[in-house]
Amino acid sequence: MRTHPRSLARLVGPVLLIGSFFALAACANTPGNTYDPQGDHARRIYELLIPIWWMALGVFVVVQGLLVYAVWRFRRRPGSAAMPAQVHGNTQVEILWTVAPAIIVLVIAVLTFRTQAANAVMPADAMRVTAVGHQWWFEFQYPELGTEGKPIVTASDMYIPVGRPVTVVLEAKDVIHNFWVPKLAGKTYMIPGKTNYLTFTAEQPGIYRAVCAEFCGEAHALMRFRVIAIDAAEFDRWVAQKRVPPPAPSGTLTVNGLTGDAARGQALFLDARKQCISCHAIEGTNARGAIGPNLTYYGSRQTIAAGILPYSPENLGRWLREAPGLKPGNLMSRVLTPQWIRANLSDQEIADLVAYLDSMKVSVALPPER
Amino acid sequence: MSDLTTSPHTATTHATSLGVDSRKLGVWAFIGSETLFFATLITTYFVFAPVNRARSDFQDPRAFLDIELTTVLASILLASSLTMVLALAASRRGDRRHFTLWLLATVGLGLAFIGGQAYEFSHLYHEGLTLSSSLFGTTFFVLTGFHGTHVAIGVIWLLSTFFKVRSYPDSPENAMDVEIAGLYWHFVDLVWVAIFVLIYLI
Amino acid sequence: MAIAERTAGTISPPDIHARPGWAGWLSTTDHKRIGIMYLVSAFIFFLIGGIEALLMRIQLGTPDNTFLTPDVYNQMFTMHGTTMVFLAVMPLNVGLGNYIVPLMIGARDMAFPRLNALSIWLFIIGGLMLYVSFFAGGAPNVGWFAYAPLTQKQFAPSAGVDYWIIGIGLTGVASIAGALNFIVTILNMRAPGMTLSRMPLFVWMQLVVAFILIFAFPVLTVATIQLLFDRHFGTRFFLPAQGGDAVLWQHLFWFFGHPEVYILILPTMGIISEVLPTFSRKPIFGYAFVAYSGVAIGFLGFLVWAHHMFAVGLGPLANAFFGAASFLIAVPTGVKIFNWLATMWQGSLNLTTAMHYAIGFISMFVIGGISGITLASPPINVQQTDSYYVVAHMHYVLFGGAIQGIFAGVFYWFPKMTGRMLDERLGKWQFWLMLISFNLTFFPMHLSGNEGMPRRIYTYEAGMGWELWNLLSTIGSLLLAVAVLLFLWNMLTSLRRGAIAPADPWDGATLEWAVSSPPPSYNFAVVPTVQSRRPLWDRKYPHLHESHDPGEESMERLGAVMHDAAETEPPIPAGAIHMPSPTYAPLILALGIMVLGFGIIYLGDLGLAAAAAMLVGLLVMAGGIVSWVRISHVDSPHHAH
Amino acid sequence: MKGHTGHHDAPAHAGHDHSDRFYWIVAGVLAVVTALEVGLFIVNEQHLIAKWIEVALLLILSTIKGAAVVMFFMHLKGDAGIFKFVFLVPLAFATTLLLTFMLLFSEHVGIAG
Ligand code: HEA
Ligand code: HEA
Ligand code: HEC
Ligand code: CUA
Ligand SMILES: [Cu+2]
Repeated sequence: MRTHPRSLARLVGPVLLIGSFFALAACANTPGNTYDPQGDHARRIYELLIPIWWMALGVFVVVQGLLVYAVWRFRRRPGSAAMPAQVHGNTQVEILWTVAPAIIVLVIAVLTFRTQAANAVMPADAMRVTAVGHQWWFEFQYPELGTEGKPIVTASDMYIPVGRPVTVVLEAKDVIHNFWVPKLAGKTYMIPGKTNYLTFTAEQPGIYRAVCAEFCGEAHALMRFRVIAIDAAEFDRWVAQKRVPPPAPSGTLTVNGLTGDAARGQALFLDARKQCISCHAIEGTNARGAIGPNLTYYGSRQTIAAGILPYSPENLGRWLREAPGLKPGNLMSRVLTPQWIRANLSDQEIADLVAYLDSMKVSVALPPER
Repeated sequence: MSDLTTSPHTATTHATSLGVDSRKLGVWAFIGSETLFFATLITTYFVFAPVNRARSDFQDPRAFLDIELTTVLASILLASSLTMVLALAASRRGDRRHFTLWLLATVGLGLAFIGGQAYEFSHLYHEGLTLSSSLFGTTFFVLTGFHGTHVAIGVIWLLSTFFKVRSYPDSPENAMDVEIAGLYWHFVDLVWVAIFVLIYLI
Repeated sequence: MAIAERTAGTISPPDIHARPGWAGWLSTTDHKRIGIMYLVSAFIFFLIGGIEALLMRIQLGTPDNTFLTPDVYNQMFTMHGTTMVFLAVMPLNVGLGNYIVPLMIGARDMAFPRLNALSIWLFIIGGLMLYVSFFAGGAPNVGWFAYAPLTQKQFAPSAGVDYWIIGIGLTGVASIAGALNFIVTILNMRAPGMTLSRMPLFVWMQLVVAFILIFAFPVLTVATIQLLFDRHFGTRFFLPAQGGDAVLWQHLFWFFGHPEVYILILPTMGIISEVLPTFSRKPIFGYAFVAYSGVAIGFLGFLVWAHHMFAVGLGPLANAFFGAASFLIAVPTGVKIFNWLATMWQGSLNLTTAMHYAIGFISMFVIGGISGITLASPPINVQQTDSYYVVAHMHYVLFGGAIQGIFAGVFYWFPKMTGRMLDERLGKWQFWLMLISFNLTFFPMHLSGNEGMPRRIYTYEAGMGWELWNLLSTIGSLLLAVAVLLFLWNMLTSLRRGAIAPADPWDGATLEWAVSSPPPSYNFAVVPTVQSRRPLWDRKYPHLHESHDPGEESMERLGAVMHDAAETEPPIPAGAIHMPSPTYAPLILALGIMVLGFGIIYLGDLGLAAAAAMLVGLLVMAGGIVSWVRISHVDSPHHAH
Repeated sequence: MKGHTGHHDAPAHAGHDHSDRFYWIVAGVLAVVTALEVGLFIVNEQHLIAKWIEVALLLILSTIKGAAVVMFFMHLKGDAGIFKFVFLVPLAFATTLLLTFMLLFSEHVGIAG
């Protein structure tokens, strides 16, 4: 018998070691970590989680402790045929362990409702951004910031000012999507036929990873976006640039030995036979397609095709050549099938398109990735 | 009960724990389950009623539903409930003639109801109310259609009870066979009582 | 009235009722055989669901892996979830219940033996139809809760979703029929003296679950029917573009779906409430509390469905209500946990494999329950929902809870069902392997979830901090597969070479241990009369009363009631106990329904041909019904004389 | 011994042996109530009374109708308690389902949406 506490003690070491390993690892500063909140909404959730976590740990320790103790203490010893007391119950202790958990959950409930109320607030001065979920990319519209009733429209990169509340108006085009920026706020569904709202404030400049969290079909795993929080002055600069359409393209760009011409690229893009304009829009041109992402100022994108590739002219060329393989199921490839591309888009033409799309740039000082 | 030759496994034994017939208990529980089935359909109807009203392809229930026809249908089902219970009473008395009469009357009324509903549906279709014409069409036809299906199943149930009783006229289980078929039949009537008021009148 | 000591011996009289060989299984109406058919087919589905899980885990083991294509991956998790919930855990519970409940309450069969047979056939056919989809254009790929409008024809054009609807529908009808059977059996077929307050807790929980089933399933049935109509017949229930409502589907699904998770767990809580007392050699602590907390959980389970929808935007008021109701469930669940602990307290714990699993159940279920509590807090939920944290939660309660509980039940009752003991040593090895690998698989999911990993993604990019967690999960799942294979091996070898099981190998308290292992087809030659909650125990230890102190004296079982081969029943003349006859009617009826189902799936696309198939199905059904009515008349007790 | 004390010899007939005349009377009442319902509906097409009063009256009338069918035709009145349990409990669930969903979808924006 006496050896048992010792062997138990010997267990404690490794258990603590493994435990702290998990704990450390969980607190690491990884891109989607909800334990590293950078926005008020996410922070309030995190601050609610902490006390609940301690209570949960308490329940865990009590139950597992009693369980392990009971197994160890009351296990049948070899050779013993003794019959234990036949206890059928005890109303007092029943009441005790009915009331104790009830009190704990009551506390949890009160804390919960406080946080819930705080996170539901929608300040009147919040900046509104409409986010629309599409299979499989996010569109962002800034109705308050555009010109002549035309909102600023982008996709996949959501620019917001730091320190100012933002209310995201959530909509969906086709199926349900789910808007999630782990470090800034909890999720909210984007539901066709319904409008949802989510308000948060980014506390620090940064580029935040974000995803669609609700299963929405074949490429759900590849439906990502970024929230780019920049300080107010920088944000205004961004807005000012986005409000004017891109200037007429000029210049060339050499990628992998092929030199593309931006002006030629624009002509190709606007050529109905190349199909681009049936789906895409670019301000200042007669490309007004509404099926795919708005490509205005595409050259300043962080990523391509909802986050599957970092933006670079090389990768853009890859996307135009191999979209079906890069993002299985993507709706552009319904028309731009591999055969279609082989027949209709020469490498030179792709280089021209890349040069054109890359030529449209806005200048913003980018914050660090967080 | 200790008698080895009794068979406490079958549903119709006398010595059940609650002193009630097992099949009857089963049917009542089934009816309980069916209550939730129809409640869900009715709920859907009500969830969509205001949406239907707010849409441009709005179809007004009042413009389509014909209160006279429906009253006839409701009366048919209510009457069939009466004939059903009379058939049961006759069966319990061992009065075969009246049993046959009332049960077949019930079947006939059930068929009349189905016929009336078929007429109503085709009429509505011609007036432009279809499964896909509006939310009203969608919810209305699925709800009443499933009720109609239940009436049809009820008719089959009644008929099979009728033939079973005819084939084995001396079986002591006959009254119970009739009773449980009747319970189901009354339930289907009951659902119509609800549909009648909730969909046609309100 | 006879007393319980007179039980059937180990040498059971030849099974005079069954047909030999395969025919015997296809035409059986014996609740024990049907129970075994449930268990075997559900276990096979469990293996299939497990293989699907392994494929997913292999795909997720490393970032940017290309082992599965996205579409196949999506089919895998849909089929995995559907299989595990509808075709594995539910029927495993039904199978145990089917076998054990009539024995526990001293009945000779279920109330409706033919309906019972219909249930098993509908279940098997429903499961098979779900899997036929793989060969009919692709399995469903919309997730096990099939959110609208992704399930509409426009977004999911293959017939997979239709097979899902029909498959779920058939198993649903099977479940409702089974539940009605349990309700009537438990309420109406108890042995004399077996009052509700003397019923074993396993029976109690099966009763509660049967009620949950008949209340919850019709809602799912209606929702799936509406979906079918949307897909094929032009309605627009869940089509937002035409005024339909995607959120309505969620409400309807979860109104069913949340009670469903208690359908999965309550029977296994019943198992735990049998296993713990037996191996603690004590009565259950707080019988009434344990029973009524089960009822409370079942009831509250209907009030919390929208906690799966906190991110849907129902508004703070609704969220607060559903959150609070969910918290409340911790109270009755806690009552159960603490009563189990108290049952073990000061007992004499016999740490058999079944007991290992029961203890493992408590330990793991509590972890899952606690993560459930964080999920039930709406603000926290919106961070955790749709992430791997939820996947962790559900596997702790479903695998750590339900599956471990079922394993406890299998180790406990296997000797009763087969007459052979399982290998205890191997069982314990396998338990430890399973416990460790289970935690290795699912614990890291809490962390990857909180680090932002969404669920249902077929791939993820490197650098998100999820690599290690996923690798550990994958390794864990492979070890888990070894544990499952060991269990399979244990069962298969024990069936042939296991030690012969006596009638009462565990010194049990309830009536199933009073008959031979396996029991004769009629269960009890003489239906016992029950005087207490522990009918068998009290007969074995008539001098034991509450004041007995632990360790004071050793108690011997009363020799007179040892149920060994020595004591056999008076020979029973063939045909003396009238049991329901074997019949193919339920099978025929089920096959007819299957044909009808195929017809429905293709009615929208093929029109006439499908309608013809439906007609054939109806005719076959009619044939089944006619022979059903015939045999039930022949079988009626009045007819027998 | 809850259940077993209550063994009836003929459980099927417990406490509901009504005469045919009685059933005719019930049916007559049902007919009258139905006539009232339809009458109310037709008369109030002129909007004589407020809509909500009409609805309330209609609901009351049809509850009477339904109750009569259940109590007398289905003999639930006076029958064993368990039958009431397995029917009325789901009925309560069903009513709750209907009411909660109507609340959740009211105005089609959800509670405090
Ligand atoms: C067996 C199945 C089972 C069981 C028993 C439970 C039990 C519980 N579940 Fe779980 N749940 C699932 C299966 C189950 N769940 C599944 C499959 C899903 C995912 C579905 C999907 O999306 O695919 C899910 C998802 C799920 C969600 C939605 C997550 C999301 O998608 O956003 C929520 C939210 O509230 C939740 C909550 C709970 C709660 C509060 C309990 C409670 O019943 C737990 C109660 C138990 C305890 C709390 C432990 C014991 C108690 C004590 C020791 C007393 C003291 C304790 C305290 C004071 C806290 N569950
Ligand atoms: C009772 C229910 C249950 C059970 C037991 C399991 C068991 C397992 N589950 Fe699953 N799971 C669900 C219910 C369940 N699951 C549900 C409801 C979902 C949600 C689905 C959805 O999102 O729609 C889900 C989702 C789910 C996911 C998330 C997928 C995603 O979101 O992308 C993952 C990922 O790892 C997973 C893994 C596992 C693993 C590794 C096991 C293991 O425990 C499996 C162990 C079993 C084996 C390993 C089998 C061993 C068999 C063999 C080795 C074959 C032998 C062969 C022969 C003899 C021929 N499950
Ligand atoms: C059938 C409609 C369609 C056509 C035609 C089409 N696209 Fe697209 N395009 C899309 C869609 C949809 C996406 C979003 C794909 C995704 O991320 O899932 C997309 C994405 C893109 C992207 C990446 C956008 C981003 O946000 O990163 C670029 C660049 C692009 N298309 C360029 C083109 C060019 C150039 C052409 C003509 C040669 C073209 N597209 C033709 C529909 C189309
Ligand atoms: Cu959009 Cu997932
Ligand atoms: Cu739930």
